[in-house]
Amino acid sequence: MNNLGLIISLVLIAGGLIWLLVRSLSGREVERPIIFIFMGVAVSVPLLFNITFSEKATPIVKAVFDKVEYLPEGSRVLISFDYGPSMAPEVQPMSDAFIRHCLAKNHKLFLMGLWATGQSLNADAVERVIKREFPEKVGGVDYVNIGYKAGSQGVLNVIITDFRKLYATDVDGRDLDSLPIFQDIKSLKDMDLLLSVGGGFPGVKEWVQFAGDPGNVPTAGGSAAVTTPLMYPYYPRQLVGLLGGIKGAAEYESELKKHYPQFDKMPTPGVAMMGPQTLAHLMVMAFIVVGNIAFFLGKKRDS
Amino acid sequence: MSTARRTSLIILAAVIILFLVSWFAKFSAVQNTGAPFGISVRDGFYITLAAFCSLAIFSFLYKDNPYYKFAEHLFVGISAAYWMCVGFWSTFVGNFIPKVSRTLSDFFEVPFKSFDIFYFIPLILGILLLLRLSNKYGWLSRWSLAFIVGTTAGLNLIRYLRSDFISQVSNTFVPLVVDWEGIDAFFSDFSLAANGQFIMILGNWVVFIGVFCGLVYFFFSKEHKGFFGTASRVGVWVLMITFGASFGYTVMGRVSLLVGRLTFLFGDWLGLID
Amino acid sequence: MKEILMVFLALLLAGGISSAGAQESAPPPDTGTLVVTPAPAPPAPVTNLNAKDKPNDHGAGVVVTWTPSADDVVGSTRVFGYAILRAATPEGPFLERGKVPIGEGVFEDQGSLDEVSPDYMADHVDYYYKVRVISPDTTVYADSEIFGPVQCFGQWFNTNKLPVLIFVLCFTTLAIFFITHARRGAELYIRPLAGIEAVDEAIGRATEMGRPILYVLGLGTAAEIATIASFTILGRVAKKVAEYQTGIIVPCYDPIVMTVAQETVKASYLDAGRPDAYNEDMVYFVTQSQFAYVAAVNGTMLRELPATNIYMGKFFAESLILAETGALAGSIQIAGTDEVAQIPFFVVACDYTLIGEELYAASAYLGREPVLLGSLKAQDYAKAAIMIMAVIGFVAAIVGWDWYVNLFNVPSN
Amino acid sequence: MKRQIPLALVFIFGVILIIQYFVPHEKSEWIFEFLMDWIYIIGIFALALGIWSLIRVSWDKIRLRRENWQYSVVALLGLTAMIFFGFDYFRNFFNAAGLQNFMFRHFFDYVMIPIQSTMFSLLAFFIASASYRAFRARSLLASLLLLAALIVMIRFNPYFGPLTAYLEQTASWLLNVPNLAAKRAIVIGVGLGIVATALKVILGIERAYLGKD
Repeated sequence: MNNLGLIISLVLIAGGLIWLLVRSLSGREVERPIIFIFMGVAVSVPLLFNITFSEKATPIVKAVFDKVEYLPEGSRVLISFDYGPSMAPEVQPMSDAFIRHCLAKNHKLFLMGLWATGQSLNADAVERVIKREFPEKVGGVDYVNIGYKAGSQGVLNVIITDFRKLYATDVDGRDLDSLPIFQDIKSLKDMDLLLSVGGGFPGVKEWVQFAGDPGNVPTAGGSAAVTTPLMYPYYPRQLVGLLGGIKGAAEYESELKKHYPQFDKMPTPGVAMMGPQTLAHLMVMAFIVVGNIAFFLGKKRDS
Repeated sequence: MSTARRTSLIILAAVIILFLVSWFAKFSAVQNTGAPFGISVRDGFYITLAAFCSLAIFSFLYKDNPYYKFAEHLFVGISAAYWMCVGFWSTFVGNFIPKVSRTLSDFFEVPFKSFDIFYFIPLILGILLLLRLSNKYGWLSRWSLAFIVGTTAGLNLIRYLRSDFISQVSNTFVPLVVDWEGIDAFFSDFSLAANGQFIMILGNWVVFIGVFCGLVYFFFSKEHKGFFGTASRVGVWVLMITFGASFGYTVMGRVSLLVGRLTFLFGDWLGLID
Repeated sequence: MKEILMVFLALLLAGGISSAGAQESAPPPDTGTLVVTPAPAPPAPVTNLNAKDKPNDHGAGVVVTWTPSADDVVGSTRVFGYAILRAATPEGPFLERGKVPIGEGVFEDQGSLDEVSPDYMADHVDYYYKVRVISPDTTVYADSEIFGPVQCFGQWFNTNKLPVLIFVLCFTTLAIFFITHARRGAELYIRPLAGIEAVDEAIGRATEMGRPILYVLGLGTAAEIATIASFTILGRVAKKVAEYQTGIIVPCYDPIVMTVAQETVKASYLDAGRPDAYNEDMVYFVTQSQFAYVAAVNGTMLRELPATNIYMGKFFAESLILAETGALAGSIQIAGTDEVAQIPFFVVACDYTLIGEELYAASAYLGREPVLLGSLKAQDYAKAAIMIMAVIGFVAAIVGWDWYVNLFNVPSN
Repeated sequence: MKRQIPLALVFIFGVILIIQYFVPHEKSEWIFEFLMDWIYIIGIFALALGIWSLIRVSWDKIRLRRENWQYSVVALLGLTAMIFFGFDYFRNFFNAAGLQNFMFRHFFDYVMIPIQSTMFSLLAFFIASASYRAFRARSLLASLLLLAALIVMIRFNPYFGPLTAYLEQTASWLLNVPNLAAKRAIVIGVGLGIVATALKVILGIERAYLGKD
């Protein structure tokens, strides 16, 4: 499907280019409806036929992937859901991808959240992703959801020394001490990787400042496109890597598919959202290039 | 009957048939979900209506045509009335009535607050505005205009002075040298990464020079010659680079809008994607 | 500020949840081995508690400050935050007014002036405060000594806004000086603006082609300054149009803008000595809905095929739709807006664009009245002053003259 | 009289609003809220005036059988229907009142919203045609415009391999640094222009908006 998408898009673009060039060279301006048709096709074809592009992971995204990938099996990874429903379309693909990757690597997964408005989102992820796609994984053994606690960075400040000071049970009301996954866990320092998926405050930045740095635990994450530039300064010293916006999510999803054939059928909302974007951008760029070639050739002819 | 007229009639017939087909198809689709008959008929109609309105607007891309004109005029009429109603209910009934009359408050079923004589002033000013329609007393409407213009001019004067002027000036106060750790450190971090020292310092300089030259470009009482000419030219370059970058950046958002619309057409209406 | 508020809210929520949950989450009966730990020692209380009226406000505000608990250090889990309590008498009862996270030593007790509000806080009445250090365990806390009495009241001048006042006065003086200067007949040079020079030419072109001019005032209200500047330009354009006996179409988005535009155009026709040629339908209202307005103007462009489209005022996302449709209709397009985000689209799609401040300059430039030009001169001087201040600002940022930087930090309301 | 009183009103209310900004006292807030409320209430009357203009222009078109007059009938029908349902307070025809009226909401959801978002989405097409038409390297300035746009857009191209990272960084630098500088210069200029114009309005120097008599 991916190759097909590639071929179709290339044919489209090449066809578009040639058509536009021929018209321009014969001295005629391209009529607007033709440009509109190309644009319409560029956006609707990926939508209709689910054409996607394999996103090449940028180093900052690849760094996160590699970190999760090369942790020894059974490592402890904590994912914090620091976003609300309004940001979910943009960052939820990231948390979903993180969960899939960690469980596929047989890491132990700890889920929590710092946003009051996002309380149900990690429970939803458990239902939607873990229980459906990884039925063999056992709650309390392979993964645990300890849910939301109020207090923002105050929460981090406490659990960096002791989880049990704030969390007595997981979201299902089971005593932490009764859960095998929490057997040797005292604090955040016992984690091997902290992943924060967030869209504002508190988010990735707070995880770096109040958990990753003081606890000396590798920290990475993903954030909404608006806030991503504010996180760059922490990379690479304090942040292992970062997924920025839907493009970051798409890159991670592509990388995941590349390494794990079992995810061939997994939904990739990030990649799907990038399909029309990529093609439309290529289209616009092609127009600009063709327009300029025609312009310079025309100038040559005139002179 | 001229050919053009016949063609347009054929198109009209086709559109109507397609509409009916879509209505029926949508109606069956909705009914399959177990909805009662009346609801299915209604929802099928509404989804089809929404889809045809969207298509009518898209048809403008080809050229101006009767369907676009229809949608355009319908939209104008409906939206003008919409804002009229919203204004009436939320401002007039919601904000004005509770402060002037208990009887009217009861009538409109809004909680009466307390009688406030000052709220008769906007009422009078509003009526003065309506006097525009009279040739003789039209000039009185300027009083209301003067009130609105004066109030907002005062408001804007302060608001822009503070937020667009003073705050922006203060934001420009960034050190041109950031955490200077010696020349070696400076060059060792020679990367375009946002946190590199070189790039931080370069960035601050570019901002400073950009703002400076940009402001020079906006000098009106000075001829753009010599130093002023050079600076204002640099200013225009920075402006153009920015405009280009902003333009390029916006493509993403606009494409998302189109994706949203096409998702409605392909998914909600035609059911081609989920 | 917003972040602090969010933390505050989160803490309020936490307060609600934890206090509610305190009773419920007593040891679950079915878990057998419950280790009963002795209650931990309470954390050290806060010191140096102080409270005073919040300055520069409308009243009903008290600022409480303290030195954080000795146990409030990085890595310690004994302190979870601080709760601020208030009472009307030193004896109590003390009610919680809010919580702040660890490391903080300030709390603004913001009440309401509304007498019916549960949060009502009377001015000129004594209040007493204490701060409670809370630990993760809700039953373990430490109270400070009581501070009071303290009263709150509203002020008549906000000293934080003094710099703004100074700027207002300076600028007003400068503007009045140059205006009177110009009135006395001093010659003021104003650099040419391509967009404005093009206006006359465009009107001539419209006359030759026998097609009307479309003037769009944008989406601003009549009070928006960009719209006011646009009225001045409209007045000038309409006068030319009247002289050349071309047509003008002014579709309006805002009803008040329509009213004013009618006045303006009418006055211009009067000025040009052709009041009979003025027709009320030249300036009309479309609808106050952004895209319905655009749809209608788009239609007008393709049906009337104006020779020139002039867009002056406030524009939003519709800028490119208008400008591209206008280009399709083959019209010359002149645009001007102060809406920064839309300037790129006008620059790309229009023949001439007035960028930002040029729109305001244009209204003065077209009028050619000395008083209007005088203020342009004042604007230029103000810009020069900014440049100098910015240069000093750089020095200040390096040398660390915080007072200078603070001069420009003005509260947001 | 016809001009002096309005000019005096502009001056008085302008100055009141300026002074109001510096006074934090409760009384000053009270004045502010009042004035803002008034503006909205007057706005309703203005809207009535606008609707009147719309009806008159449409009616003239229909009466004189001008070109496209049929569509003015559509506009008037839409207007009448929407006003009818929007003011159907007495629940004579449908259960809910005013803005909650069933038909009112459905007109909004199934006619206004689709047309509105479709109009908005036309931008995707226009942004393409504008790039084709306008982004030509005619001059140095045009080339800068073009180049910056291309660099920012190229991030979405997945086929640039190792170059992608650098393009991405350049793009985000362009958006963060020169963009900031230019926007700031424009905003400072605009701020000054607004302050100067507002001042001229308050002082009664700029008065084109009042018309002439």
